[in-house]
Amino acid sequence: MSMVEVEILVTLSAAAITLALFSYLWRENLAFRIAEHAYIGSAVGYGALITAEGAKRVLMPKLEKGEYIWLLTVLVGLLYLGFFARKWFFLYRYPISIVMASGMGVYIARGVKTNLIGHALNTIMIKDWQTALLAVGVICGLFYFYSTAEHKGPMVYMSKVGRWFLMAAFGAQMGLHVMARTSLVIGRIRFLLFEYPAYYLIPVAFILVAAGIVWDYMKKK
Amino acid sequence: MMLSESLVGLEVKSGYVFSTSFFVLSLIIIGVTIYLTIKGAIRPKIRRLAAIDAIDEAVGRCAEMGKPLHYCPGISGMSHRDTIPGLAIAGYVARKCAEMGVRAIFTFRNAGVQPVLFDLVKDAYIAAGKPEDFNPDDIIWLSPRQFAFATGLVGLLSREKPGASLLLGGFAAESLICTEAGFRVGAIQIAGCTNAYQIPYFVTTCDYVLISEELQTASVYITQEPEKLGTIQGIDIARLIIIVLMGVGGILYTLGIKNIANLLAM
Amino acid sequence: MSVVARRYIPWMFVVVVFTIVAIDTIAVDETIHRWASDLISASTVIGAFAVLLSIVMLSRLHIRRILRRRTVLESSILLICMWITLIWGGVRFFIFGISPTIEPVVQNLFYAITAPGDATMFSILAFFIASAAYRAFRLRNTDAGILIAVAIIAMLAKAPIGEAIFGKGIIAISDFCLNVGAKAGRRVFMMAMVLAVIALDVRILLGYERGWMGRGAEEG
Amino acid sequence: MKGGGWVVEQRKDEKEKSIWYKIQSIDVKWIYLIQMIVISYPLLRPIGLPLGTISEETMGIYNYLNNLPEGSIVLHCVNMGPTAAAECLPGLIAIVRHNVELGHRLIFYTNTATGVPYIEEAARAALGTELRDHPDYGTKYVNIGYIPQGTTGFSGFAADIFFTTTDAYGNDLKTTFFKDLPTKTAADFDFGITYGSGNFAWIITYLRDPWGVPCGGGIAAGLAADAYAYYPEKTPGFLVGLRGGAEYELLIKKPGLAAAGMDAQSLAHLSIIIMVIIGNIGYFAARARGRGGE
Repeated sequence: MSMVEVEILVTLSAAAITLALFSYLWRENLAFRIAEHAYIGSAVGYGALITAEGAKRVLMPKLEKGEYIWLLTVLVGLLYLGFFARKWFFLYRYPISIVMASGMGVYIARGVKTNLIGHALNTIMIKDWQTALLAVGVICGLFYFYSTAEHKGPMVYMSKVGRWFLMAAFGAQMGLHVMARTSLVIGRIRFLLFEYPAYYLIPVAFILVAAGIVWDYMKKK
Repeated sequence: MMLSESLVGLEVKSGYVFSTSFFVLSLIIIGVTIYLTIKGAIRPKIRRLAAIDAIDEAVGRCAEMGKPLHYCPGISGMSHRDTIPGLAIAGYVARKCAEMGVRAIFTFRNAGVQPVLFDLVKDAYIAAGKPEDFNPDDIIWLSPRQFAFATGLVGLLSREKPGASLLLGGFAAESLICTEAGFRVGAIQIAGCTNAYQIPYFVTTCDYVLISEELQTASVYITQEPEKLGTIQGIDIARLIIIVLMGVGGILYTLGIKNIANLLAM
Repeated sequence: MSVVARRYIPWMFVVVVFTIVAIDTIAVDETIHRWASDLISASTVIGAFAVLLSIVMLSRLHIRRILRRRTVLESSILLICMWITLIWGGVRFFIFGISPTIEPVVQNLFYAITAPGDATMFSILAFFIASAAYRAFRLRNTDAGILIAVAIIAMLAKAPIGEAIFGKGIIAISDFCLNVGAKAGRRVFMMAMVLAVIALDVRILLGYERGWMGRGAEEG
Repeated sequence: MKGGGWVVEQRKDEKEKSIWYKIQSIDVKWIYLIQMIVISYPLLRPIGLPLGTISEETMGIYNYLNNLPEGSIVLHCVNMGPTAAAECLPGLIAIVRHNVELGHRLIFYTNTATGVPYIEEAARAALGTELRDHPDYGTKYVNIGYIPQGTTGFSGFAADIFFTTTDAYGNDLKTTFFKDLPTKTAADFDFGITYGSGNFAWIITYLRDPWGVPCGGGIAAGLAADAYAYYPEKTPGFLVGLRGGAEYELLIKKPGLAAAGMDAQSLAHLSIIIMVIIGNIGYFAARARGRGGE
């Protein structure tokens, strides 16, 4: 197959997958199921290869330098498979403990510095009434999460004000995300409408959906 | 600086001095509260969260309707802060399901979660006295890729039509896909994560939500073990310290006294 | 022996690795830095092996489904797509040393199936946001009112049409909402999250949180 | 709310069959359909709504690039995958067009394997030919291609421009492009721009702070909050999502993909707002009626 033919096939397949996944908006159907399983399968394959490549990229330079102690990581990694043995199932805890602890350790100091103390510092630097209001919001919001006492007396009001600020954050997040997500739909629709030969599949999809709706209607009757 | 430097004999990076001291201080506070709680000197009382009661309700609803229950401990790996509370609640939910004879379907994205989840669920069935009901095929790895996982979840939910869908753990952009799929099959939905970008979607589409820290609180609440309750009490005291620091610091800052700001910036 | 191997050694690993990596971020020390970066590299390699486990489990699940004559078509499609990518890409990578990111067959499969799948599922969120907004944005109480007001203002300020209808005022209002209300809320989430993480780490380090050890609970 | 926790009331049994209840519990499929039509229509037939005021951040990056002399080196970090491309690709194309107009020299680089095709696409759109076939390739434009391992890989490249030894097409890097660079490190660059849905902070941490290169971005709207933390102290400006791209296209007077998309954006936002209003009218009407009946 020539390059052009391969490219056309890739585009056609991409358009088919796109339309089939969009068809979930109508309802769960056979085309969606097929696309879903093909997508999951190839994503698992690709993801596993990328993971393997990442691991090899870390491992190989060390082995080339003659640091054979790094083969130990392979052994520890293989302990995951101990899970299949009834007697040695607990071996999976060794690799998990290392992975988990290094992730936790990397996060904790940076998290406390930037996300806790850093934000506290930025909050108390009050310049005008807006930043003062912001500080009130942060303090009340933190009160909302105070969980070892029933909220009574002044705490009720503080946590209520805190809730308002949390609600404002939710609203803003949803409002801002509309734009980002709509851009993605625009990208997909543009692909379907203007990319050769993707647009040939649109009428096919319409016919299939129409047939499906008629089929549903007949069955109901 | 004195404290942390003299304690371990290491040079602390600039900018980390106060945060390290605060971390050490909160460790000490938590240590003390755990000790006092185990001794029985204090009894931390966690305020009730509606979502926790709703978990039992959801299992009951599934049992009544004869439908399965879906649980997802998030898409994150073992080192993520939300996964571990998510797994702790998974064990609780699995046990409840086993007791009430509800089929529980578990999904996850990160491969590293698999053995832990498998083990927890199996253990829950054994503890409930129904090891024969445990079905390993109901613990499903959907995909390592975020949106492939979401697609698989959508397909799974629309085919199995669970009576309840519990999403407690680390979630990212796919959160709304999961909850919308749950809504379309009419499942009661309880969700929770600490990702500030995704909580809005949970709040608008789910029936009960554990916001941010409440996820951790819930994972402790269901066990009612004193030492775990002690950590919650301790962290609430640390929270009060931060609140007081911010309140006093903010007032002083407006008056032109920047001592606390300088302290925090250390 | 068994309790030690099952519970205490993994727990000890957690404590040691956590301490080394955490100290590395706050302190300047050559040795600790080398250990910590080695540990992080090692955890990348170790973590990769979990995929093996899951591939076995996923294949087993779908082979069983085929054998039981349930979802034969879907399961075989999944297995074919997965194993073609894995075998072809794996042979080319491990034997010929060609990275999957430049291997033409793997790349074509990626652009034919996975990439459009990613983009489509991500974009479906736009429809879901619309329907979530329609269903949930009801003026029931003050909380909901604030949520709806801020969301609508943010939407109007972002799309050109808001300015066309309401003029520049809408941008100023939206800036106020985002800089005060939304920022405060986001900060609270960040700070509360870190506090929760501290408590969680303490529970794990002291061995109270046994969720990550699966069956740990009954072994005492 | 007593007892804490967060309950979202939305599952109410709707027994009544009045029109207002029906409006409230409309089948979500219709909402999807409305959104689909509202987004597709302007793509086929642009309406040409005005874009409004151009935001400060966009002006900032535009002015900065405009004032760079001819021959300045601009690094484009195209770190986007298929999910972010819909938002960020138009901005990339617009900025590259502007660079080409001003006679800047360009380096393309990506830290994700999925970014490679978008480099080609942007170059094709801005230069009119395939990047490698362009007569000025090697003298004015260079494509480093994909360097793995994220920021670690980038740090290697920043410390030594010949880190990868060859460009994306296998040509030796010691071409005319790099010959006259004084230090052969990232310090020789005049501007760096990162694209995509990754965080914005990385380019500040790995390019601006260590090498003193001013940096901008063309970032996904969902993550813009991260970038505002550095504005205006550490970055002259950046493009936020599709709107940023549309504004840039307007500034260089070459309306393209993003400008056409903004009509669709406007209508999509408007339709959501209208639907929320209709839903609330239904809610209040139903409630008023419910009270009347009691």
